Amino acid sequence: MDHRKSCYLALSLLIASATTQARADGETIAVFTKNQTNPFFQTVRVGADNMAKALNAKILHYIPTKPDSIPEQLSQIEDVVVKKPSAIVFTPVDYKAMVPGVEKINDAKIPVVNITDRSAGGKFVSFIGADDYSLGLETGRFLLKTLGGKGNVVIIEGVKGSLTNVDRVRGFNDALKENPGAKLLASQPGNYQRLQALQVMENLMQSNAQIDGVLAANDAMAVGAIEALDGANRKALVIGINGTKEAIDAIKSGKLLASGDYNGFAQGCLGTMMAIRSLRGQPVIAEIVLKPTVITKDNYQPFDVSLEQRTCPSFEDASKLGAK
Amino acid sequence: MSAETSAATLDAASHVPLLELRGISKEFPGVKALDDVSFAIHPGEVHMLLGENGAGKSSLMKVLCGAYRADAGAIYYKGNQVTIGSTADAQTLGIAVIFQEFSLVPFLDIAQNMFLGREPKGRLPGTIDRRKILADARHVLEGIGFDIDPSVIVDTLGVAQQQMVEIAKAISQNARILVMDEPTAALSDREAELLFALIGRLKAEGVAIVYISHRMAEVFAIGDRITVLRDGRRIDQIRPADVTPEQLVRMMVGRNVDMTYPRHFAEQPGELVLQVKGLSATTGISDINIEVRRGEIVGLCGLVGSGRTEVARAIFGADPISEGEIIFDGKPIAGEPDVAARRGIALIPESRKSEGLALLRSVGDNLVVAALKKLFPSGLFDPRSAQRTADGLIRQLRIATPAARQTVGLLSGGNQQKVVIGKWLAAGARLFIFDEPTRGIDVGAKSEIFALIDRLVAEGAAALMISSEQIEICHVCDRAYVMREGRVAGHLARSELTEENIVRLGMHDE
Amino acid sequence: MSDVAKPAPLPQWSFLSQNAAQLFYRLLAAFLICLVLSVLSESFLSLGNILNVLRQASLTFFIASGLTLVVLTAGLDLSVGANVALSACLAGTVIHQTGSPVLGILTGLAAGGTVGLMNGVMVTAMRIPSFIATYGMLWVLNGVTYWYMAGETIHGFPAGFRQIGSGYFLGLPIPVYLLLVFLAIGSFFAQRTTWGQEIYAIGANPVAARLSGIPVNRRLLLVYTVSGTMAGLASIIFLSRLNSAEADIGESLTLPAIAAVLIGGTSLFGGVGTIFGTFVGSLILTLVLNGMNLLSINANWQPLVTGIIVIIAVWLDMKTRRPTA
Amino acid sequence: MSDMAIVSPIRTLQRLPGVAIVLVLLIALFGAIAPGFLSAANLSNVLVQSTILTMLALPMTLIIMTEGIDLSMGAVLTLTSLCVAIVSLATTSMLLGLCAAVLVGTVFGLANGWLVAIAKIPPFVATLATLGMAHGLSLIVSDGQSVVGIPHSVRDIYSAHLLGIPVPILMGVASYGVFHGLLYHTRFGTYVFALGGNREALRYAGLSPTRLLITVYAIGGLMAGVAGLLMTARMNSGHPTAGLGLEFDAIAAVAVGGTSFERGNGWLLGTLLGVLAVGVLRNGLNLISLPSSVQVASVGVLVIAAMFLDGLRSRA
Repeated sequence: MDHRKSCYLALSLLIASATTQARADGETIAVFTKNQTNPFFQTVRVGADNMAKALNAKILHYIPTKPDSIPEQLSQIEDVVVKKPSAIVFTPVDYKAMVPGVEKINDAKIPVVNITDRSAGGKFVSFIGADDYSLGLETGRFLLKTLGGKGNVVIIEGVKGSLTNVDRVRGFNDALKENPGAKLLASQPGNYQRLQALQVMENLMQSNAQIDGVLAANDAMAVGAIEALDGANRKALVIGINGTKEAIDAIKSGKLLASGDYNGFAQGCLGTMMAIRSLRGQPVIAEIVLKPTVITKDNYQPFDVSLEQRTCPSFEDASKLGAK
Repeated sequence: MSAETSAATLDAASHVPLLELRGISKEFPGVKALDDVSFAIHPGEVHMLLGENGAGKSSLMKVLCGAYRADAGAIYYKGNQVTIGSTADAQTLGIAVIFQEFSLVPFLDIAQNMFLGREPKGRLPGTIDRRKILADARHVLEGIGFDIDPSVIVDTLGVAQQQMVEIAKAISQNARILVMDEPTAALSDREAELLFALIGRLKAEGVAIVYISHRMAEVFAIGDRITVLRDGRRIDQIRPADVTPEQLVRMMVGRNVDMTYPRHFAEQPGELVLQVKGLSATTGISDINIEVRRGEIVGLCGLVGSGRTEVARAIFGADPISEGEIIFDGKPIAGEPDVAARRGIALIPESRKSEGLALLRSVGDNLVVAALKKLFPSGLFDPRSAQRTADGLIRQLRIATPAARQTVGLLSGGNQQKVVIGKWLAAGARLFIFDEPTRGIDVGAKSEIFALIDRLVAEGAAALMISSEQIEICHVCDRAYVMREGRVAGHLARSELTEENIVRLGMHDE
Repeated sequence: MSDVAKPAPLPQWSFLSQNAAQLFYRLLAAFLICLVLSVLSESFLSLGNILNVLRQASLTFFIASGLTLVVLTAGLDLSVGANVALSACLAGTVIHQTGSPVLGILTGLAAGGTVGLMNGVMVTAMRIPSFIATYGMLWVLNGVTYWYMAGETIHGFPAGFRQIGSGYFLGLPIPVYLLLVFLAIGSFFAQRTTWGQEIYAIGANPVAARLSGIPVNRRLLLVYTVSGTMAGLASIIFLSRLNSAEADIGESLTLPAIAAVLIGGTSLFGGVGTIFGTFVGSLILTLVLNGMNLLSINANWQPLVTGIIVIIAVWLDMKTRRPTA
Repeated sequence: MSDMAIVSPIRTLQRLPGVAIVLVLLIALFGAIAPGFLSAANLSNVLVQSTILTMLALPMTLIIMTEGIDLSMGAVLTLTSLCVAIVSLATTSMLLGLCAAVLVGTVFGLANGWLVAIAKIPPFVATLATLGMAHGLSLIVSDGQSVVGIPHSVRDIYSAHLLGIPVPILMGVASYGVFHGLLYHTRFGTYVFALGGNREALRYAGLSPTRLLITVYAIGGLMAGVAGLLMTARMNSGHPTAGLGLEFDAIAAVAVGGTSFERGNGWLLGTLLGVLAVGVLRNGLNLISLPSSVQVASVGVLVIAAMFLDGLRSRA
């Protein structure tokens, strides 16, 4: 946020910021994320930065200039392999298409930790991620429980074919199966986009007089759906996934019922931690799948702090967070 | 050679017409472009084709070169009936056409242009034998006395050079029949002389030439036979010796036309309107000093490329000036064309279609475009009022259009030119700069345009007129400046205004 | 060339640069789509849904109407989407910082207009083809927005501000009023002002326009600035409607806006087209998406269907175009 | 300017500045400040990364020379890339996959050509529409999913070396060679200049501009097909959005390389330099680890700067 404030004062700092890279004497960790636009990946990056600071390492961020561009992330991998960072923390823009990239990293013998989306191939020091299926299932269950196990529900899907979307929607559907009293009216894609979700919701409200619950595959779409409901003066319970700041605010004000915590901050922290630990010859945890937490009006307080103020979990915490 | 003997050789040759069109008709929706036209072409003869715009010359040419198919009639080649269904057929028969609008590709070199579609094959399939194409091109260029490297990109050539390339291209096809559409339109007199010499050589080799022209002088200088077309019909076929220019014009127009363009010369020139002092520009003109007074038509002549158009553009603000001063109505003027237009200067550009009109818009739209500020000072546009203004101009200028909403591109050249002049009338211009106002306009329309210019200056406007046709300058102008190589080479008062003087001052090697 | 003066059918209207037949076909197309949808889906014809369609069309229309002016001058503005994103983020920040929606709105409009002006400068003073200049601008804007937002979302605005995008007045959504107002202003500007006429003249033949005393460069600057400002306006509607902004909101807006202009019958060669046509184009595009939602058609078909509609619309244009010389 | 008799080599030199100066400056800059930039491995990276774009930008140059444009190329590349994946998955044959991709690409190219040359729809609109269709088909055939598990013969193309040189570089060089020969040494190339420069001239020469124009667009589709193979090899999978937007990169490279949108004034080598300039810029910025947002903006600045330089020179 302070980044933005400074900008509000002087837009011309653009070039200056280019030269203010944090310097550290320790290892160089290259962190790959999918895009610069989705708030979730910002939480990942801040987590990684925090952990690196604590462990005295240096972070370099690699983000495709076109959001989620496969060829660009592949090019970035090729460029980074030349640069030979000490280790890599890697979120594939596509879990299948990036496999050749991971293999390139493996060939260069650079240790790599996989976070967020589980890559379909390649060798990793560790995997840190959340369980999209359980997130979908748990948030879905929470919504249906609040509805009393019945009512009309719609699903707003993310980008078709993306790993997160497939699992989250599967979770939603399984939660619906457990509650035969609830009826699924429609399942339409909003491509993880706010505006599209809003328009999809507006259109769905036209063909469905009564909608009681909305299961959105991410927070931006959930908030878009809420705006659509507000615009039409209709009420429905809405849940999202990711636990972004925006979602926390909406939960606080009672607009959003709940959000599944995807915990990008912890993913960034732990990914970086595992990378550095492996470089330093310390034991690492091969796989951490963060347990799903449903953030609701009752438990949002710990999440309602700015990213910079959050602290990374310790290694001991990490083993408790969901080691298998 | 006496008139009788030349007629005798003509008659002897005419026993074997190389190509003969008989009873050709061609109809377009609503218009009969060609109506029962017969036309014979003999080897070693220059056959002049005359007619106003719209008389059917271009259609006839297109039938000849295979671009159009006649609806009725037959074509005979050396006495045998043939069909010319495509340009390829025409080429096989040895027919080559030099179009008025160039058929050159700007970013290919001269050799590639000359042999477009007929490139010598290289070793690999589809490739071009570069060495051979250059040698062939050089050979042809030498043959017509054009000294230039065939690997020069055409885009870098001037108009006259492009015309020569166009001719070389036609010659390179070993044409037995060469069709030329106003080939001298873009050439200076000296370049035209070279062309005529070339035509003489081709004639001697037995090439038949069909020559379309608007210039009377050429008809009598090089023509062996004249065919006059009017409204798609053949009016007459005649030898130059048997006819006077006035008679020819009457045949073309169908009525008597005064070719002397009478002027009402003012007794006393009015006050100074335009004063150009020491004007130079990066476009190649330097130290230009010109004055124009109310009630005058001042000629600006010289060879093509001597800087006439550049002077006009600099005065109008279309090109930036590097030195000097332009004083209009007593006050200096500088800036873009919008400044000049607001002050009351009008430019009627040389290239009507590309610079004067928005061809796809209506006559009305084009007529009011320069006058929007004057007609609607509040900035609010009123279509009905614009329509009234347009209708008024159409009546006043006798623009032949069914309505103001007709697309302007569909009008004839003369009427298009009237629209360009009309838009400046609407804008209330007081100095009119005409750049080749009669280019591509037929005889009848020419005198109308000149009458219009005369009326303008009689009513108190001033005019600066560029023309390559010295005869027009001599007839129409009060006095003239002659340009040479970007400078004013001399000034001719009314009494000195003769073609000889213009040529003398304008020649490079005086 | 001009040997044969072909008498051609006269265009219906001369001072409106698009003839009635073309407009008729376009409205007919919109009507047919409505007819088919109302048969297929009973909820289509409900008042709520019609307002819904209009409100959704408004966002596309705001961007596309400014773009129409650019296209009328034979230019193109590929940066409109990125411009919306940056303007929305700046406006959002200002509202957060100052609490004043008015300042925020002014910031959004000014930011959009400034970007448009810069596009205009590149096209006129630097003589870069508009297609390339605005493509470069698209990257620059994205870069600035990404850096400025740093992956954050700006959200939560005062209720008064939110009325602009989601409020109602006399039973109609406020964006629909704005749509009608800007449709009227835009049409008036294009058809009934001398500037509008000059823009048509520039598009039809820029050289002739300049030599007719029209200050071409100044008009082009105006056109690009207006296009940018309309993007700024769209950003305000967006912000107010979604109650939030992030860096990637512009990505999905540019191509639909261009499609709406083209479906609306504006020619990329300049000089032909109307703001009203663009409105109908936005409507057709929105109707199709709305219909696909109502009928629960797989969204994978959406680009395919949009492509087909563009082709049909332009093909119809070719069939009904005024004869050329 | 106009009175100088300029022969082609001098002409080429005169045109070098814009994009070539930018490229030389970029190489000098990154050579000085980016460690490892000038290493063989890195330069090879830049070239390999530029091949797919080169293969699109070369035919795009020809298309733009005909006063046309092909917006569908990125989407068609995506579709052909999926074709390679799907067909080679089904048949385990890389060659059949390539054939399918080339076939599909060429069909789209022909469709573009047909729409432009015969239906006379403006190229921008026609190819915008086929963009939608190709994108839609990509989503439909893949159902939005990546296609994986394709035979190794496909991916080996991307990683293989011949005479110590990566195969993609060889393919890029070969493509340039073929296009250079095609444009400057064949009849067809001559006619491409004429398509943009003076279509009437072709007609008078008894050639069919329609057929030539369709051929030019078909070549664009064909190259998208070949590039589709490389794309699939690179990802070892097919993905329904992988190549979207690449057409704009290709168009920018062509424009930056000095090809004009009017009158058939094209320069093939400039296109190659344009592609490399963008490639070098991205690679160099990755090496010196500037923030990604700066990278985004600098692509725009590069495009604008190169065009501005060109504009300055054409006015001088």
